[in-house]
Amino acid sequence: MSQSKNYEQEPSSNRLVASMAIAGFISGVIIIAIYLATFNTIKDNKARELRQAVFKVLPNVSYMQKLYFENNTLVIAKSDGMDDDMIFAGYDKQGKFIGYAIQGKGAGFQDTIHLLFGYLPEKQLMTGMAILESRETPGLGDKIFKDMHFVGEFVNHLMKQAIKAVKKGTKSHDYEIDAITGATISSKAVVRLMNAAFNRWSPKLSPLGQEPVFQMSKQTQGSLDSSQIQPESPNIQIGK
Amino acid sequence: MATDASAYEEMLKGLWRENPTFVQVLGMCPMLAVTNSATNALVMGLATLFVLVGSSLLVSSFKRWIPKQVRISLYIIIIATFVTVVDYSLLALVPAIHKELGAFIPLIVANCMILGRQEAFASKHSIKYAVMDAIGMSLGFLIALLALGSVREILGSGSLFNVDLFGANFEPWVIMILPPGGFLTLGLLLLFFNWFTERRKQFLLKVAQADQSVAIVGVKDNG
Amino acid sequence: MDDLLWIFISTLLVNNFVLAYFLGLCPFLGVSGQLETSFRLGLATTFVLVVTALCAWILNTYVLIYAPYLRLISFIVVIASVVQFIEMSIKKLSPSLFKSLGIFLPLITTNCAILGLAIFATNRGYGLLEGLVFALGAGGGFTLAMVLMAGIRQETEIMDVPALIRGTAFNLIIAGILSMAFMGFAGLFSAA
Amino acid sequence: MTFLDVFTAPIIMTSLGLLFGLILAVAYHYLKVDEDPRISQTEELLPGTNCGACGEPGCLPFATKLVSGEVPPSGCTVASEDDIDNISEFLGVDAGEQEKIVARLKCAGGKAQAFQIAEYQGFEGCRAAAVISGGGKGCSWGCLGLGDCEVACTFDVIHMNDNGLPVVDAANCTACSDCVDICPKNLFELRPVAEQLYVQCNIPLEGDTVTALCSAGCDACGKCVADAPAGLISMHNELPVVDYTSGLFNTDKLTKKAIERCPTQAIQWLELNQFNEQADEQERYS
Amino acid sequence: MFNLFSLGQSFAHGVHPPHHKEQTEDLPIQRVPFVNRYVMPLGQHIGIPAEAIVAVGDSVLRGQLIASSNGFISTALHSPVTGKVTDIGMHRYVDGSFKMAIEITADPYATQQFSASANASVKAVEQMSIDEFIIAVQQSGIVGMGGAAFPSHVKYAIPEGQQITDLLINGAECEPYLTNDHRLMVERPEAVLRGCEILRKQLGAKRVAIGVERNKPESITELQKHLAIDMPIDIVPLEVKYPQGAEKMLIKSIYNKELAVGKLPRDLGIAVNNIGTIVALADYFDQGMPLIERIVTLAGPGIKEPANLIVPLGTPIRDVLDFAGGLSEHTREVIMGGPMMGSPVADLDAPILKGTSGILAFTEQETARPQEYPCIRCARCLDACPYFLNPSRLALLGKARLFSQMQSDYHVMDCVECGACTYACPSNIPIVQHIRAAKDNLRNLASPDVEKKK
Amino acid sequence: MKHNDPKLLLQSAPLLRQELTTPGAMKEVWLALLPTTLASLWFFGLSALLLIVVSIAGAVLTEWLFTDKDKRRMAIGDSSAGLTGLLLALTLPPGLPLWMAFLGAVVSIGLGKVIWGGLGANIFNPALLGRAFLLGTFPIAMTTWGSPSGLGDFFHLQSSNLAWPFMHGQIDALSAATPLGLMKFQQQTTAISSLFIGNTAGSLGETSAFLLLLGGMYLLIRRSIDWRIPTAIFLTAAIFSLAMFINDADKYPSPIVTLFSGGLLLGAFFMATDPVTSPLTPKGCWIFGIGVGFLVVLIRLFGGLPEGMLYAVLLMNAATPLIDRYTQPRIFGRK
Ligand SMILES: Cc1cc2nc3c(=O)[nH]c(=O)nc-3n(C[C@H](O)[C@H](O)[C@H](O)COP(=O)(O)O)c2cc1C
Ligand SMILES: Cc1cc2nc3c(=O)[nH]c(=O)nc-3n(C[C@H](O)[C@H](O)[C@H](O)COP(=O)(O)O)c2cc1C
Ligand SMILES: Cc1cc2nc3c(=O)[nH]c(=O)nc-3n(C[C@H](O)[C@H](O)[C@H](O)COP(=O)(O)O)c2cc1C
Ligand SMILES: Cc1cc2nc3c(=O)[nH]c(=O)nc-3n(C[C@H](O)[C@H](O)[C@H](O)CO)c2cc1C
Ligand code: SF4
Ligand code: SF4
Ligand code: SF4
Ligand code: SF4
Ligand code: FES
Repeated sequence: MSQSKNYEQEPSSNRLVASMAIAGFISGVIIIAIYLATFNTIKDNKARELRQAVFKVLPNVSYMQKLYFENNTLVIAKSDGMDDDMIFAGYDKQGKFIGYAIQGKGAGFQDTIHLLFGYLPEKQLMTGMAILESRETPGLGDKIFKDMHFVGEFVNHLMKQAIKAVKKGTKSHDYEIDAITGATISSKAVVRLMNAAFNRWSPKLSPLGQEPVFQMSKQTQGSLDSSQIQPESPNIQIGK
Repeated sequence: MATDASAYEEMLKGLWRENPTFVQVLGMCPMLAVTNSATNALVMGLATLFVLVGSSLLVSSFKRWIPKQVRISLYIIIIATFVTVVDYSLLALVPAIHKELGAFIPLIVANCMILGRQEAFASKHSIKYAVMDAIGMSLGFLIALLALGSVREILGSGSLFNVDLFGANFEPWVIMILPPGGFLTLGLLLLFFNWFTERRKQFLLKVAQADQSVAIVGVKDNG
Repeated sequence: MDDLLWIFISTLLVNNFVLAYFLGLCPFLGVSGQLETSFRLGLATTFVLVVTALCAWILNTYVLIYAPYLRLISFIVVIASVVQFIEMSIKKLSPSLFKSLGIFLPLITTNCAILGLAIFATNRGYGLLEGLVFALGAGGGFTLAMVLMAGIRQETEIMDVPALIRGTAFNLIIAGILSMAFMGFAGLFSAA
Repeated sequence: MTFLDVFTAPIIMTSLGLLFGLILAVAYHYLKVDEDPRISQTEELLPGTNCGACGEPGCLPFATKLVSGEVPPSGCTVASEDDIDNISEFLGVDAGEQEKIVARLKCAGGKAQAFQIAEYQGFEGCRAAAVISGGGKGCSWGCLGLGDCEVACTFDVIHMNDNGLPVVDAANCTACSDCVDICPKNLFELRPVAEQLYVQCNIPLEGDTVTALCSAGCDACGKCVADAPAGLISMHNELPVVDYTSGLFNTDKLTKKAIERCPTQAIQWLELNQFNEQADEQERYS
Repeated sequence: MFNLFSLGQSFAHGVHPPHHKEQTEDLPIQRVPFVNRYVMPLGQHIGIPAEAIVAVGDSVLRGQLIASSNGFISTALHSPVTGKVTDIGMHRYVDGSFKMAIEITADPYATQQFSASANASVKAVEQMSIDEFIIAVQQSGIVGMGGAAFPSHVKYAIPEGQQITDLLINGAECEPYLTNDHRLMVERPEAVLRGCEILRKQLGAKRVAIGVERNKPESITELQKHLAIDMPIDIVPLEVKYPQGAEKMLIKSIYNKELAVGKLPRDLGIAVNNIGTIVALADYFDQGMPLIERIVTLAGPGIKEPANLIVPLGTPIRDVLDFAGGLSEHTREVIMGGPMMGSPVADLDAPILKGTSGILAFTEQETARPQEYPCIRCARCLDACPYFLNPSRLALLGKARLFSQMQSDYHVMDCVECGACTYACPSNIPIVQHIRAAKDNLRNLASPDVEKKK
Repeated sequence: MKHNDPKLLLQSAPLLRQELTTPGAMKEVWLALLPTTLASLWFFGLSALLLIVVSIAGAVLTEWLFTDKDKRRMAIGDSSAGLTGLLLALTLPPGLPLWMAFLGAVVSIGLGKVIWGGLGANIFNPALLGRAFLLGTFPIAMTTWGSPSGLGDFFHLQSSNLAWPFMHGQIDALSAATPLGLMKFQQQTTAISSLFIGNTAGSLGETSAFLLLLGGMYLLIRRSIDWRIPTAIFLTAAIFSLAMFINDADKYPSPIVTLFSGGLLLGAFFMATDPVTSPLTPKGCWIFGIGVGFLVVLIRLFGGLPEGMLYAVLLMNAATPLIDRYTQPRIFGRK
C-alpha cells in the first residue's frame, strides 16, 4: 500500500527526462562496447561467408574485389558490406582476372531467393551457382542447394542463350537444365533469377581485355575486412 | 534458510505452475518461430535466459529510481540493450545459428514474457527473488521451447540436435517444420498439458477422498 | 510497380505475418475472441505498422548509417515513444476514436509484428515506398488473419467443443489449420 | 572505425533518451485525461505487459472491466496469485461491507414430493419444457427440475440434486441473478442470507388442493402465522410472507417456533444452503 | 415468379406436409349431446380475462352472459348450458396450469334450447353504427376462431385516418387433419357469405376475398354456387402449402403485399377473419346466438371415430372424445389444434375453448421420439421458413440458452412458431421449441411485473 | 386423482416430420459417390481398394475412440465419419503408402471434426483438412501419381502402397503427371475426351469427369446439395479461366479443361457443398461458390501449386462464419 502511495506522487519532469537520458547513455555505452568487442569477429565471419560463396561459384580464385557499376564503368566499391548492386570480380594468385560472381535476387516458391553465380565472360561460361538465402520448403525447395545434381548443372554451363528449366529427364538441348522433381517452381525460379541477373549484368561487364584490375589498396590491406583472400584457407577446395 | 527455500520456490513455479508458455501463454512468437529444430530452440532459450536474468537483475536493483511514467520505456531500453548484446555475441560466436534464428533474436525485445516479468515481478521484489524468478521463468520457457523443438525436429527431420535418428528411409513430416506444424504441435502439446493437469487434479481429489474415508473408517474402528 | 504488388500480395497472403512469420501472436491469440474488436485491432495495427515503416525509414536513412549497432534499440524506443505519444494525443483530442482504436495502441506497441516489420524492412533494404507497401500488406494480412480467426472462434463458442479443448490450445490448432489453408497461396505470382 | 565513432552511440542514445523523455514528460503534462482513479490504480496492480492474453485489448481496458466488475481478476494469466489477491482485495473494499445476498428457491417440490400429470418428452431444459403445456408437472408453479438454472449460472454454483431440485452453493453465489432471469417459473429470488425464515412454496392455493399436488406445498393452514411473534408473518395469496422490515425478526427460539408446526415443512429455517446435495430427507427432519 | 409455376397464388418458402384431411373432410358436422359438467375459463382469449358476473349457486340459461369483458382487449363469456354455477375457482387448463374458471353443472331436465331472449335483444345489424357494432361484437364473446382467439371487435375498431378497403376471409385451413372450416364452407356457405356481407358493410370495405387452399375444391364450388352476382366477393384458390393460412402469408398470396413487422393488417387497409369467426358473426347478428359452441375436428390415428362436431364450449375434452368412441389404446399424445402448431393436452379433463379447432390423437408410432442429430447446417430450415428467419442459428443459440442474442442478432420475436422449420429438419431438432422457450423468456424479462432483484 | 387413461405425452409440435434424416442425407452422398468409387477400382485396382478401406477404417476408428461413450452409436451410425474417410481416399494419389492414408484419416476426424465437437460443429471440411495435412506433410508422396491401369491389372498393387509406417514408399517407375501438372509445368494439354472418361493420372476419385457429373446431378436432383454452390463455382471458374485463355491461349488452359480437370468437379459437387462447412444463407452460398471458383483458378494459374481446389475450399471454409454473419436473409416484413 505504502508503495503505491509513493507512486502517486508526480515525479518532476526533470526526473523523467534525466532518467531517460541516463538510461540512454548507459545503454549506449554498453552497446558500443559489445559492438567493438565483436566487431572484428563478425566482420571476419561475414567476409568468410561471402568468400566461401564466391569460391563455390568461381573456382581457382584467390582474390576478389567488389565492384559497382557507375558512370558506365565498373568501379571498385569502398563499402564494408555487400548490397544488391554489387558484383564481384575474382582473381587468381597472380592477381590475374578470372571472372565475375553475379548476384540474383527475386521471388521463389515461398519467399525471396538470393543467389550468386560465377561467370567467365571470355568463354561465356557459367562456372557454378550458390544459394545465399532462401526460405523454400525443407525437403523440396531446399534441394536447389542440397541437390548436388541440380547444383552441378550450373558448373561449366555455356551461356549462349537464356537457360531453360525442363522437367527432369527431358533435357534435350545444351541450354536446358533438369529441374528438380517436386520442386519445379523453385528450380525455375533459380533459372529465372539467373537469366535476369545475367541480362542485367552482361552488357555492363567490361569488354574483353579490359577487365577490372585487382588493386591492393591501403585500406584493403590494413583492414581485416579486406577483399583479399588467404589462399591457404581450406575452403578453397569447395569450388571443384 | 527459510528465505532460500522460498526463493527456490519462486524459481520452481516458473517450471510448471506458472509456466510462461503453457499457463501464461506468453512469448508465443519466438516459441513458434524458432522451434523447427531443437538446436535453434536451445539457443533461443539460452538467449532469452540471459536477457531475462540480466534485465531482472537491473530492474530490481534500480527499481527505486525508476519513475513510474517512463518505467515501461526504461524497461524496454534495458531489455533492448541486453538483446543487442546477445545479438552481437551470437553473430560473432555461432553465425550459422544466428542466421537461422534470423530476426527472432532482436525480437526477443518484444517477447511479452520478458517485459511482463519486469512489471509483474522484478520491479516489486528484491534482487535475489527477481533473479530466481527470472531463472525459473526462462527455464520454463526453455523447457517448452525444447519440447516443441524436439517434437518438431524429430518428426519433421527425423533427427534430434541434428543427429539422425531413424535412418535414410524415414519419411520426414515436412509440415512439422513449416508454420502450420508449429501451431499444431504447440496446440496439441498444450492440450496434453491441460489433460495431464486435469488428470492430476482428479487423481489428487480421489486420493484426498480416499484418505477421508480411511480416516472415517479409522474413527469408527476406534469407537 | 510489379515489385510493389508482389511485396503486398506476398506479405498479405503468402507470407502472412501471423500465419507464416509468427509475428504478433499474442494479440492474435488473445484478442481474437470478438469480431468487432479484432477488426478494430487489425486497423489499429495497420496504422501502427505504417507509422513504424515511416520511423524505420527515417532512422535508417538519417541516423543509423552512422551507428548501425543502435538499430534495434533505437527502433524500439522510437516506435514505442511515437506510438505512446499518438495514443495520448488521440485520447485527448478524440475520445471516441480512442475508444474504438486508441485503446489497442499500447497492446500493439509491445508486439513483435511492429519490431519485426522494422527489422525485415531494413534487412531487405526496402525504400520508403516499398516499406509503406510492406506495412500495408503486413497490416492487411494481420487484419485478415485476425478477422477470420475471430469469425471462427465466435462460431465455435456456441458449439459443444469439449471443455478440455477450449482455450489457447484450441486457438492454436485453429491457427494451425488456417496457416495450413494459407499454404495454398504459396508461390502466388512468383512462379510465373 | 574512428575514435569519434565510439562516442556516437552514447551520444545518440542519450539524445534519444532526452528527446523522448521530454516528449513524454510534456505529454503527461498536457495530454493527461481524467478518468476513474480506481481504473488507473487497478491498472497499476496489473502486470502491465499489454499482452492481450486476458482477451482484452490491453491492461487498461482490462482494468476498466475489472473495476466495473465484468471480469474477474483471475482473467489475467500473467499476474501471480499474490497480484490477483491484491487486486481482489483492492476491488473488494466496497463489496465486502454489503450484506451477503444469495439466490433462494421458492419451491421444495422435488421428484419425491410432487408428481407429473403428463410425461414430457423433448429437450432437457426447463424453459423448453414449460412452453410445451407446462412440462407435465402436476403443480404448475413448481420447479421442473430440468436444470436451466444449472446451465445459466455463470459461476457454476448451482447443481441439481437427486431429488431434481437445484442446490445453490450459497457461499459462492454472487447474486448475479442469472438464475432469476432464466427460471421459467420465476422461482428464484435474491435474498439476504440473514433472512433465515423462508417459505419454500409458490402455490397460491390452499388446503387439500395443495396437498394433492405436492407433499411439500404450503396449504395455507396459518399455523406459522399464529406461532411466530405477532405481526412477523402474514398470509398473502395463500402464502405466508415474512416481514423483515417489521423489526420483529430475530434468530431466537421464539421466532424459530414459526416452523415447528408446519405440516408440510414448507416454511424453513435456513442456515447457509437451502437443500442438500444428496437426499433431502435429512434436511427435512434436521 | 413463384406464381408462374405453382397452382394457385402463394408466398415464398414454406413446406408441404401431407394434409391427412381425408379422414374427416367428408364427415358432416354433428352435434355432441350435453354432458354434466362445464368449465369456462375466464381467460380463453388473448388479452385481459373476463370478469365473472355470476356467483356460486346461481342458475344460468344457455347463452346467458356469465362474465363480462374487463377492458377493451377483453371479451364476454356466455353460459354454454342451462344449469347451475357450482364453482368459481382455479381449474386446470389444457396446458396443465390452473386458471380462474366458472364451473357450471348442467340441468339434466332443461331442454337446452337456445333462446335469443336469454341475451339482451339485438338490434338489426343493418341499423347499427360501427361503434354499436363493435360493442355488440364484444358482447357476443366472439374471438378469432383461426387459432389465436384474439377478440374480434378489436380488429374492427379502426383508428381515425385509416380505412379498410379489403376484407380477407381466411379459409386456407393449412393445418393437416383439420376440416372444420372446410365443413362450414361446404355446409353453411350462405352463412359464410352472409357474415362477409355484414362485416364488409360495417367496415366499409370494397371487396371481400375468401382464400381457400386448392385441396378443398368442394368448398370452393359450394361458395361459388351461392355467390350472388351483386356480392363483391372473390373466392381465391390458393396453392396447397403450409403455412398458407398465416395472416401475413395470406396477404402476400392474395394481395402480393408484405405486411411489415410490427404492423397490423389494417395498416394495409385489410381486415382478416377466419371462416369460423365470420359464421359466428352471422349467427350472432341473425339469430342472436353468442359464442357458446364451436366446431371441432376430431381426427388423428388415435381417434376411434373421427368426426366434425359442434361442441358447447367448456365441455371436458374427455367427454368429447368419449362421444367419438374414445381413444385407441395406442394413443400417447392428444393435441389441441393442428399437428403443426397445436399444443399437447396435459389433462383430458380440461375444457374445449373458444380457440379449439381440433382435438387430434396420436399413437406411439407418430410420437416415438426421433433420434436427434446435431445440426448439419443443411439450410433446409432456412428454405422452409416463410419469414426468412435463420432457424438453424436460433436452435443452436437456444440450446446454449443464449436467449437475448436470439433476439438481438436473429429477431426471434418475428417467428410465428409455424413449425415449418422443424418439419423440414432432417436432424429432428426441436427448433420451434427452442424458439418458444426463447420468446417466453424474453417476454418474461420484458414484462414489468417480474418482481425480482431485491 | 383419476388417471385411468395412459399418462399423456407432452411433445413439442409439429408432430409431423418429412422423411429425410441426417443419416439419410449422408447415404445419398454415399450413393452418389458409388460410380466414382467403382471407377477408381477400375482404374487403379487393388491400390484403390486398399486406400479406400484403410482411410474409412481410420476415420471410423478415430471417431469411435474420441467420441463420448453415450454419443458413439449415433456418431458412427450416421455414417458421416465413413463418408469423410471415403472422400479423403478419393482425393489421394493411388500410390500413396497406406500408413499415410491412415494418418490422414486420423487427422481428418481428429483435428477436423472431433476436436470441434463432432458432427456439425466443424468449420473446416474434415476430408480436405486431412488431405491438406498430408500434402503439407508428405508433399512428394502426395504429388507422385501412378498411371491408371485397367481392370485386367486389378491385382497389380503399386509397390509404394505397402511402405512401412514412417518410411518412404518406393516410387514406381511409371509415375505420371496429372493433366494439371502437365499444363502448368510442361504446357501440355490433355484431350478433353480423356478428362471426361478419366483415363488420366490423378487422385482416385478425380479422374472421370463423367461419373462425377453423374453423381453430382443425382445429388442436385435429390436436392441433397445446394445448387448455388456448384453453379457459382462453375460459372466463376469458367469466366475467370476464359478471360485468361483469351489472353494467352498457349499458357492458360481453356475453361473446359479447367472445369473437367483435377479436383474441381469432385470438390464442387461433394466437398464445397458439405453442408456443415458451407454457408447457410442463399446469398452466402453464392459468395462461397464465387470465392471457391475464383481462388481455385487463381491458385492454379498464378500460384505455386498445379491444383488449388483443396485450398480454395479450405480458405472459403474459414470465411464461412463471416459470410453467414453478414448475409442473413431479409426477414419477411423487415427492411
Ligand atoms: C507443402 C508443399 C511445399 C512445397 N514446396 C515447394 C518448394 O519449396 N519449391 C517448389 O518448387 N515447389 C514446392 N511445392 C510445390 C509442388 O511440389 C509442385 O507441385 C512441384 O514443384 C511441381 O511438381 P513437379 O516438379 O513434380 O512437376 C510444394 C508443395 C507443397 C504441397
Ligand atoms: C394490441 C393488438 C391490437 C390489434 N389490433 C388489430 C387490428 O386493429 N386489426 C387487425 O386486423 N388485427 C389486430 N390485431 C390482431 C393481430 O394482427 C393478429 O390478427 C392476431 O394477433 C392473431 O393473429 P394470428 O392468428 O395470425 O396469430 C391486434 C393485435 C394486438 C395484440
Ligand atoms: C402459421 C399459422 C398458420 C395459420 N393457419 C391458419 C389457417 O389455416 N386458417 C385460419 O383461419 N387461420 C390460420 N392462422 C391464423 C391467421 O393468421 C389469422 O390470425 C386468422 O386468420 C385471423 O382470423 P381470426 O382472428 O378470425 O381468427 C394461422 C396463423 C399462423 C401463425
Ligand atoms: C452433401 C454432403 C457433402 C459432404 N461432403 C463432405 C466432405 O467433403 N468432406 C467430409 O469430410 N465430409 C463430408 N460430408 C459429411 C459430413 O457433413 C462431414 O463429415 C461433416 O463435416 C462432419 O461434421 C458431406 C455430407 C453431405 C451431406
Ligand atoms: S428452479 Fe427453475 S430453472 Fe431451475 S430447475 Fe427449477 S424450474 Fe428449472
Ligand atoms: S446464477 Fe447467479 S444468483 Fe443464481 S445461483 Fe448462480 S451465482 Fe447465484
Ligand atoms: S417456426 Fe418460426 S423460424 Fe420456424 S419456420 Fe416458422 S416462422 Fe420460421
Ligand atoms: S434443417 Fe435442421 S439440420 Fe438443417 S440447418 Fe436447419 S436445424 Fe440444422
Ligand atoms: S511474443 Fe509476439 S506478440 Fe507477444
